[in-house]
Amino acid sequence: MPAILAFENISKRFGAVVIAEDIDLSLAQGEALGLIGPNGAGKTTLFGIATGTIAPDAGKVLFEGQNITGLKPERRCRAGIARSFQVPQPFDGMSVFENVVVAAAFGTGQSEHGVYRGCFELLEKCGLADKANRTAGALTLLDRKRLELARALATQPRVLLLDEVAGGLTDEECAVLVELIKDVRQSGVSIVWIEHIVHALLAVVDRLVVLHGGRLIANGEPEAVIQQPSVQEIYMGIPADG
Amino acid sequence: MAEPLLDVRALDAHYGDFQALFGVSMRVGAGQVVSVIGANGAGKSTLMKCIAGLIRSRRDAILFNGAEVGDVPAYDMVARGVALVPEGRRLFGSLTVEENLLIGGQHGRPGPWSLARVFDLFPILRERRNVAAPSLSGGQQQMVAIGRALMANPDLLLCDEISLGLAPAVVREIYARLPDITASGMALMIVEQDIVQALAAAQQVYCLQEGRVVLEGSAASLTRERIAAAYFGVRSAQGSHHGAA
Amino acid sequence: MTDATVRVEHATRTSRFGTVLWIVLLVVLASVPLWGDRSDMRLLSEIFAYVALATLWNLLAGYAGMISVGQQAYVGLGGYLMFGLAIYGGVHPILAIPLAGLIAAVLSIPVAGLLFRLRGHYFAIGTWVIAEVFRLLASQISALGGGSGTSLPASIVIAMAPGRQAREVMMYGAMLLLVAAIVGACVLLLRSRYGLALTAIRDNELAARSCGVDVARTRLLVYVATACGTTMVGGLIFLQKIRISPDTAFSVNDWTAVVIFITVIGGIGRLEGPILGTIIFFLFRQTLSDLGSVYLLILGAFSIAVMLISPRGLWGFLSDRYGLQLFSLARRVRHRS
Amino acid sequence: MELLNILLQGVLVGGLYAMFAAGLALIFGVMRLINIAHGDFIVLAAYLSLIATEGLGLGPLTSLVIVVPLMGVVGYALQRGLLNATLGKDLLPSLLVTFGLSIIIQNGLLQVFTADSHKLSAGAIEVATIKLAEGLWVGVLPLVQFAVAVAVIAGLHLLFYRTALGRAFRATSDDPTVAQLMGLDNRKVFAWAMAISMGVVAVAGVFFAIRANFDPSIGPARLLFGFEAVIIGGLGSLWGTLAGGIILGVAQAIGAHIDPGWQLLAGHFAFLLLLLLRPQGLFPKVFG
Repeated sequence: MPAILAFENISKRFGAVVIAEDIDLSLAQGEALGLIGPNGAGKTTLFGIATGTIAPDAGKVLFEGQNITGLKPERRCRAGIARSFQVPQPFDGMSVFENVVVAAAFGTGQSEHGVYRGCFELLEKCGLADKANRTAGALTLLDRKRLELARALATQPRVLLLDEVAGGLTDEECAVLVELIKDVRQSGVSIVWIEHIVHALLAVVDRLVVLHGGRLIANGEPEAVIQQPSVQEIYMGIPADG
Repeated sequence: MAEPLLDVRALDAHYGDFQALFGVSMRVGAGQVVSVIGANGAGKSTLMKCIAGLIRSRRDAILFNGAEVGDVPAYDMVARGVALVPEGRRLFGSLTVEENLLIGGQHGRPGPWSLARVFDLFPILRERRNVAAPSLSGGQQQMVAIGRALMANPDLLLCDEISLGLAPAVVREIYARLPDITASGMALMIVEQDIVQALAAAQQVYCLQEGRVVLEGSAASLTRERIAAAYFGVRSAQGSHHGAA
Repeated sequence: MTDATVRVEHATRTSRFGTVLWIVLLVVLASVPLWGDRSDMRLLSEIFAYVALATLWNLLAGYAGMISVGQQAYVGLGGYLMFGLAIYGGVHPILAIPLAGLIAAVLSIPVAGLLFRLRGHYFAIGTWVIAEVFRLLASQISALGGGSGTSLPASIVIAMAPGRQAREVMMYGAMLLLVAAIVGACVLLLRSRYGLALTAIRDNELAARSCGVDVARTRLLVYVATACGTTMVGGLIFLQKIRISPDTAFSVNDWTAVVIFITVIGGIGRLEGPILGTIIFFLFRQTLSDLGSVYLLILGAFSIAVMLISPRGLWGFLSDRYGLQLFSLARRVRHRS
Repeated sequence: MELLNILLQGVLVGGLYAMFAAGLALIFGVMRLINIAHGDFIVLAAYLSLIATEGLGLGPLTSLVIVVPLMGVVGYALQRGLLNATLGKDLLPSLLVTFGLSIIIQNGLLQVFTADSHKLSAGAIEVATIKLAEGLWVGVLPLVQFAVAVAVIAGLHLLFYRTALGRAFRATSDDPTVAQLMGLDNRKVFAWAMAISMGVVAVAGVFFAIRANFDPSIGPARLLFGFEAVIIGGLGSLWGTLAGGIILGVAQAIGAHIDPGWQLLAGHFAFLLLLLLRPQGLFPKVFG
């Protein structure tokens, strides 16, 4: 069974600054992968390359074995790749409910009326049901992050790319989020999750990957990766022998 | 301690409806080196932007050289003696290395730092002075960003995440130069994820976590465990940090 | 969770009132030929024309984010196609209108192919270049009077309908039908999934793409539909004038400047904006009519002020403050747990 | 030989179009704004020169001494007073405000100067010609005007790459936030950019007024020529706009030669053709 999503020798640089250097990474069907690394390490750029909003300098992106490197973002969404943005990108002038309906209708190709009920249930799961008719532009940052998640889920993805959805949450809110993501996994969706709140990540992912200076410097079982000296040094600066 | 060069008093900061800083207070003496550490999203960069004037705050929330500067805009702070090396370097892409340095000093103040002196500090830049900024390596770009701020001859140099995206060896090379900068009596505030460099360089350390100062003390007095606990927001003995957040 | 518990309402309290208002208005307007005289019908036709042009421009700029300063290209195209079809094609003028709209729709596709290579400000000025090209080409067509223009032959005018009153009523009815159709089509479009896609693209194109919206195809659809509608209105305008010339057909002031000011003052990005804006414009023009063209200067200054003070225009201000909606376009979800 | 003469005329008028374009390219390069009223300001400068020549008895070329600084002040005040408020993510405000300005200037000039056209006379220079070769003559005035155009573009290029103000323009264009950290107040930098752009507009307006008849309604046509020269030359490249202006001028000259009615059309077709073949213009972006 080919990996559901795979990066093959992906390279990308902005000017002389290397964002990705010959990266090979693949996500198995149903797997949940955590992606960590210090700021500016190229994590969000990888999501841009996966969803087609950023073109790589070299290398290929494969979805279920097919090369989608040239595919437009809207085609990739319909194919089953969904993404939440690190900096929320709501449709400001539209209501929360309408935001999710757009993703559901155009992400799955169903008729608008066909997706109404599913969208409302999704808002309930994401804790936004009481704000369904409120314009998205007026939401608090946390609610906008929830809307990002709800919109990504509304496209009924096969692969869900989460970009720092847990930042700024209280412990209770974080626990609710973790449960929600576990549910999503149960329904067979494969996940890649960029996150700085490490304890939330560890509660969900099967594998942890560390990206630094455009290179994968660790890739394996989460607890082992966290203890790895090179990760400690890069991630927190505590010297390897420390 | 004599009148501090920089005195931050119960500073709050908001991004639209999201509050990033909750009553932050800290001081930097003239010629002193202070480090601010904390996990990503703790509010370190927001603090720097408030001090540099990119984010306006309460007039009396920030005092510099005894004057209330909380609501002074960024373009006036340079003349008062505050220069910021922004996170991610952000050099001017259509300017050469030399032009980036010159524009740093354009509205700065008279003082020891000139083009020649910056080139002495970072000799590699003298060779690459006429090269367009984007074609430099990450480390070299960081040197230009620091040189650009020095050209304004500030009393307080704010350094935001110097180690960002740089290999450890390059980070060590840059930090090795800081003593040459502070030798001229310039105060330094370093914001860093890289704790080792931050501690080694500083006399005073503050640790931010979710917008609050959770740890403060001289670099020597702080043990690795207390820093790691504050750094990771792991529930230390004082119970949950989140209170009313 | 059964189906019944989740219901989406398009209508709101005020929009139900709005629907009644529009129906009553249509009935009254349809009855005008019975009691109104020729000048009433001519004035109302001009109002309908501007409501239609402003609604179409608003769809393009306010909803799809494509700011054109060249829609006069299609107004002029409508006029010239109608004259051409009527004089040389032997087509009844009224039938020539929808035919002209169709031809313009087809023609607008290659034009869009060129214009979509430009973005933002550049797209705007690009549309102006297209309008200039149409105007210059029209002045080269000697068969339609070249640079000085031409008039619709009396024989064709008379053949339209028996008697002057019948012709006036026919043209009035056609314009009323056209404006009702255009506004109605906009309501249906905005209530459809394309309406959602349009507003999503306007608010955040990157996010719309990531949600699966085919931005290029949606923009093309709106551009072609707007071109078709604008052409038909242009055809009817010049049928009533029975005289056309390149400068009047492709006039920036008459068919773009006024239309933009109407939409901005009324309220861009809302269906009610152009209607309110047109009413304000005609009140403005009647009261300042003795000042000659200075009213255009005042109108320009007034729309700049509105743009800077309340970019969402008069209707935007009113509806934000009082939640007014005269068209049931909302998607309010009702849920009984 | 006749073809050579046509090409030469096209090249020379191209200089004027390049001056129309240089002001546009400068503003777009620095602050991503297009002034829809750009052409109308050219016409305004022409009328100011008319006042200076008729009112003060100055020659058109000497009137530049008054019109250029005056238009510079107009530009600075326009940006600080009005256009700075329209800058931001959404391009609708700046587009609509400048569109409104265009209508206001046209109708304002109409009220003051009526609709009849005027033309400045530069005296003997207008008819003086130089014989380049057998049967090939060139007017002194067009030659002077082309030289001035090249000088203006060279001057702008020097300003941009050799002066502190030029550095400030490029830096603010690259990263307006960090530019503030350098002590640059965006509002002032943008106002200076508009002042210089209006200075160039003044030179273009005066030379245009000497060359051809003008009336309040011909502003938009100048905007379109300038815009086309910018696009043909490539966004934000100053020397590119000179090349763009020349190509446009030559295309129009050839069109006019085939049939007088086809002069403007040929220019527009050249623009549309180039847009089709090379959407990013001939010369890659040089600055900003």
